[in-house]
Amino acid sequence: MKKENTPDQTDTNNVVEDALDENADLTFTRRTFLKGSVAVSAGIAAPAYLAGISKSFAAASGPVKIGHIEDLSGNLAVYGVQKDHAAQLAVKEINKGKTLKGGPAGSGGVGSLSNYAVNPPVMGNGDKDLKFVNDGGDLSGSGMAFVEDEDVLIDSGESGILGREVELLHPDGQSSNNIWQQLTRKLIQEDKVDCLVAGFTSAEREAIRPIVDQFKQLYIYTNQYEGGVADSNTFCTGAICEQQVIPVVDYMIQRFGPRVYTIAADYNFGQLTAAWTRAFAPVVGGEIIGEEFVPLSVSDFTTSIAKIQAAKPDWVFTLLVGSNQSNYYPQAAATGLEYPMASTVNMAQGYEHRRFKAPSLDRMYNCVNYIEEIPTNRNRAFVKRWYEMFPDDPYIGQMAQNTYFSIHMYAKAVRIAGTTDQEEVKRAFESGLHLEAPEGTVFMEPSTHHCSHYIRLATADADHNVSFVREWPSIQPWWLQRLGVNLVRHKEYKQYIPDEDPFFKG
Amino acid sequence: MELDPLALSLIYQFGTNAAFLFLAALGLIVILGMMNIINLAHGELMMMGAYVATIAHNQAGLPFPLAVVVSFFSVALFGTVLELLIVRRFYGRELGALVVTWGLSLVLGQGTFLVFGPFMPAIKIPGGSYSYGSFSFSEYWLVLIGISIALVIGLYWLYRYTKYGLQARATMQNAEMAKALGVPTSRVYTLTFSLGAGLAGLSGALLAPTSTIAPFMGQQFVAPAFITVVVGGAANVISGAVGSSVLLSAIKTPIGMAFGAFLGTVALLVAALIIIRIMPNGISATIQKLMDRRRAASIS
Amino acid sequence: MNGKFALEARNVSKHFGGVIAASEVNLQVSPGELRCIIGPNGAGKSTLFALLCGIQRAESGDIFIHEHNVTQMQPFKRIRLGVGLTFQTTRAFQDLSVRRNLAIPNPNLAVYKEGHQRGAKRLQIALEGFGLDPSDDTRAGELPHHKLQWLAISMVLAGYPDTVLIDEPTAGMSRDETDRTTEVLKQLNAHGLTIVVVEHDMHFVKSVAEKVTVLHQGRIFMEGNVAEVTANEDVKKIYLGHAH
Amino acid sequence: MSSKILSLIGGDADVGTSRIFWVGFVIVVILFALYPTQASEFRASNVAYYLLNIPLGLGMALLWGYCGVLSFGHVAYFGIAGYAYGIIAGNMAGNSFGPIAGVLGGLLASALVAGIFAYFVFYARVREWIIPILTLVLTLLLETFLGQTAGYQWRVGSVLLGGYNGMTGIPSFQIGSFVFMGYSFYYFCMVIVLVCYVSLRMLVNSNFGQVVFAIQQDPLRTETFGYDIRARQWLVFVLSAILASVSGLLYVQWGNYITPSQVGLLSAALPVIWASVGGRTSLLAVVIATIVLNWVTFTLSAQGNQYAMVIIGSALVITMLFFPRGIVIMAAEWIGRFTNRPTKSTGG
Repeated sequence: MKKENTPDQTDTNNVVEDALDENADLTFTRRTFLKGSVAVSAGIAAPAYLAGISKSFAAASGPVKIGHIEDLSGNLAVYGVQKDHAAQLAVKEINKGKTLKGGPAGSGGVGSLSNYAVNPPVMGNGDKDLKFVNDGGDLSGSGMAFVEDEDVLIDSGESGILGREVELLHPDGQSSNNIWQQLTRKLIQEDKVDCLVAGFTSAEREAIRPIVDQFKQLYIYTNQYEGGVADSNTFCTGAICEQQVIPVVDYMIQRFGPRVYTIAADYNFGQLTAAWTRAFAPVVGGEIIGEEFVPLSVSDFTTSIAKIQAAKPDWVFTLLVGSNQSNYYPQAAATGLEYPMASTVNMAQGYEHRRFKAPSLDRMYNCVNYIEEIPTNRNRAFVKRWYEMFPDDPYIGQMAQNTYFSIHMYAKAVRIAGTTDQEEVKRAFESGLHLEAPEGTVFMEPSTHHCSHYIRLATADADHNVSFVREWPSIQPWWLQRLGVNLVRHKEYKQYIPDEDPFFKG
Repeated sequence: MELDPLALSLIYQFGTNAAFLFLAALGLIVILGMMNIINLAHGELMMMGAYVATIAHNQAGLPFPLAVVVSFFSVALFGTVLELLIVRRFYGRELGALVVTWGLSLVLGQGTFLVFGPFMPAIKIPGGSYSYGSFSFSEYWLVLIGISIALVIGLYWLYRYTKYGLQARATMQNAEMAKALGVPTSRVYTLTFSLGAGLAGLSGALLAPTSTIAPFMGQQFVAPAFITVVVGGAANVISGAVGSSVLLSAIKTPIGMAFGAFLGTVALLVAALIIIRIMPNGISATIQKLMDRRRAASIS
Repeated sequence: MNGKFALEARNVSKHFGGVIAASEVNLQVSPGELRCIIGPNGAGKSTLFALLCGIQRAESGDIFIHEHNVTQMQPFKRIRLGVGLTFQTTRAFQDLSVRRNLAIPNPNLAVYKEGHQRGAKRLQIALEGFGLDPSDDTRAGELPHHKLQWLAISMVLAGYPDTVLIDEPTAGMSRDETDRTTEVLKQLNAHGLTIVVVEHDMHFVKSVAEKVTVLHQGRIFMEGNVAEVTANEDVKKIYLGHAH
Repeated sequence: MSSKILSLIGGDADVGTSRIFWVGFVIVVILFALYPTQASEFRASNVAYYLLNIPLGLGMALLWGYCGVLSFGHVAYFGIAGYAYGIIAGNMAGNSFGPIAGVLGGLLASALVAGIFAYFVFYARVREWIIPILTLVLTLLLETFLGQTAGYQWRVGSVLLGGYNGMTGIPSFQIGSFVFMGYSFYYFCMVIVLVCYVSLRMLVNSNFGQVVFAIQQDPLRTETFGYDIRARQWLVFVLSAILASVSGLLYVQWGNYITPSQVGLLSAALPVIWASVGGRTSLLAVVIATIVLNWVTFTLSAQGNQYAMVIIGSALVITMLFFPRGIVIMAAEWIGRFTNRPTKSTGG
């Protein structure tokens, strides 16, 4: 069978037709797996240079192993179980011969696929006149990458990846960093996973990243986070500060006024996101009139609420994390605090708008790359698939969607690489992959290993109905680029923090 | 007289902080003070109270005050079972009790997670708010402050004037002697434990509308509750709980207002360490000593 | 070590809440004396011991051990001045063997150090008198009550003190055992050990002591030799609970 | 002299005094020494993790089991030593004495904090049950402080404290140019654990250890034998804090990483659990329990078993109910009935 390896020989149409038969038995699957190697490019003319990447298959056999660590017990299990289910769903789909639309778009990003050249949001050129946020991009025009394809889950033409079944190894991190480290070593050294998808908190990511780097393991971190990881082995598929903070701050200042009060969780994520706010609010005409950092253990917000009242802001930026801190919302509502609120974490993660009684989150604005309520057909189809598999789940959060598309993206990268060899797959990831995720189009930006996202500004009304006030179809992860990070050329293994950017000193 | 809004807000914050600490510590201090059992599953008992109240209110449709009462009795019943099956084997083995209740807390927390999932829909906070100047105050918190005071009076009455109270105090002072005098000490212990558990459930239910209803929500109460209890001491349950929650709130409120939540929290912890250095047996023991001294002075 | 008194309390007072445990107590014990302290329950006998050893701090008054003012001194320092103490409830270390128990007060039990011959001799008297084996590996908790009591007394002697305070040594013992205890204490006293005993048992008191102190309601009610005290009508009343 | 040492090691203050026991002990040590030859580097490193927790457990046994003082916050010293090592060795990166200086600095920092804290606790004569809560408060205070140290203002020399994300890139231990990693780190841990165990066994069999045990049984009685019990409690507390720091130092060398959650509520409970399940009055029992419980936790979580916490919690409750002195101790006594002749005096 190995002689069939060259992708050119594949009859893609056949593959698609064959794979449509969902009842295809195993022998059939084996027969067609080789053909499926480039099914990914069905419908997309792969640029010629990719041929160099698509090498012949490694003689690997047995299942493709995806290691997935999340917290299934303990304090963080709330989010971990969601992500674990997302991974199960994605793996099931891949094994059933499904894939998300998309493919290599080249280093230019999604815009290069469209008939119109779309300007990605402009980033700073050194001076402080930075205007990133426009009214939401140009959604008109046919053939654009931004057109919301309705049916994005298509047949991959093979069962599994490269015809090999995908096996999900998903141990329980128990919300303990030590267990995370042990499990990472186990998955890498003993189970020899082809890809590691893991990490809720930044602490968990930082706990395992040294191990990942020691073994040059391909690692996908799917959480929304504070940004700055520049690591040749790590691909970050969650949204980061420049994609969430700046649009929402800009909108809120225009809409409600310049006086901002930030209340943030007193740890890395909260502090760094607050630093972003501090740096960029003045650029769009805002002013931080108060800032408070709250330890994660705090659950009684009486004093913090009084401090906000004393400061009289136009709106409050709430960067509160974890279940203790979400107590802020009902407490603030009960005290009669009626300022508009903005956030980058709440609602889309812990579905506070479903749990808390209205109107606790009235006039809450949140910039998200995913939220279950996104009113597109592709998302409705995704939500439907999810609840068919997990009917008892309470909510599909932002990170769960990230995990879901990341695993599909991995499958795509392997098909491009034609092998599960990790260095090759990393290069495939760096080929400028785009994918039609439930949120919209995502693009893996090669030089920084971060994704551009379809960002929406969601808001809850007095009855906690979610609506979307603005959309930015593609916001690039530009901050690391601004710092000169180019992982394609220079290997790096660190996390930058805003202190390293002179802009944040001002 | 026109009251400065900031001053009024500080008084309100002081009251809510004290009520929070008092409610968080109440069940713990009853069990600890009367029975010398350090109950590390205290947070989980509060969590159970919150769950019972949520289910009774949201799903069974009971009015909230009734749901709180239901929580009190359900958790008290659970406490009785716990006492009969497990806790009673640990009297006089304080550290053993500490470890066994820690084990219980793990089982209860993760068990709730497996049965009820990550979150419960919250209870709407009853009541509205008042505003004064630029500040506003939650009616519900004002009610909680009132309930805290009523609980103090109720407990005082319970221990002072009821048969149970008399027996409990006798047992606490000298269990052997009380037994010899015909006090059914074992029943007193069971009752005390279920009272403590019930009060934890009651506090959990009362605080439920102000917090996230989740399996591990109990953890947020553990540290404040223990600090309050340690500072209060076990010489007298009521004066300990009241004295310590008032004192700690008086330290935490102004510092939190002036320097933010982080230093407010740090101030609380540091104050606890210093108070323990000055009053090794807690505020209640100091109050007791002062009263004794006065009595001694009046005798001689 | 040749002070006028081995042990002295001057005007010592102590209250617990409203209860007077010691009031203006004056007590002098000369070296080599065997003194009995008697009194009804709650008379303050055990408190007096606790005050002498520093387990309780006196509210007023002073305490001297061999003319050292120890009023502000912590218990262990007072013990190091040559005092030993047993408690009313038998207190040996139940989980340790007899050998280990005897080693706690004096780790180098086997070594008869210079200057410690007297102490070692006394310990030997006690061990032989009580029939205890210093290399016995039996757990103390397994000993019968009277042996445990004897072990507790021997442990005190193992610290080589010159003054011992013994709280109710014969409580719960049979007549034979009491006699044996009496005998050993007398022998020890004959070897120069100053002994202060709290005891209820008048038979015991009569057979060991020359001088008796009667405590009542925290005060020294009477002091005198055995005959005087036993003859006193007021003392009898105290014991019967009439006098105030 | 050497017979004196042997009698100290073999004394009856810990389970296992028979010849059969010591033969078994030597066999187990040899098996542990041979393990890396049969196992992958990953497995060796995993077992090294179980081993490196043992000093922390031993410190708990010494403090709680032998001295009767329960600390619920010994992980604070674990954390202080780890952070101090990270700061010192990180700043001296490239210098081969860095790690040694880091170890010394870590031990010193822990001992200092433990000394001051224990002075507060023991000389204030606080009640016994308050000590665990005070220690817990201390460790929570440390966690809260470390959690908010993200950002450059918390840079010590060239090392960032790193806030809740933790301190990364902590250098491995090295002597001269030899770096302890993988298999060599396994042996490094094993030797340290063995040294800790044997020297502690000597300590508890010594007069000092016996007096400490007496303090646990009856503090007042011990004081009336002329011992300054507070000084001894203080010393034992500091000693057990140093043992906790040994674990902390090994931990940061194992993972090259430490976070504030190492000193959090969940971590704080672990040594208490090991000590109570194994049996806190025996050093060996705690050693066994530490290894077994770590292994069970890891195995359960590797299977993605959501019941891990329920199982561990129930195990704790069952142990306390039915094996109140610890499973290992009670099993050892049961076995001892068959192997131990009525104990002859081992000397002293």
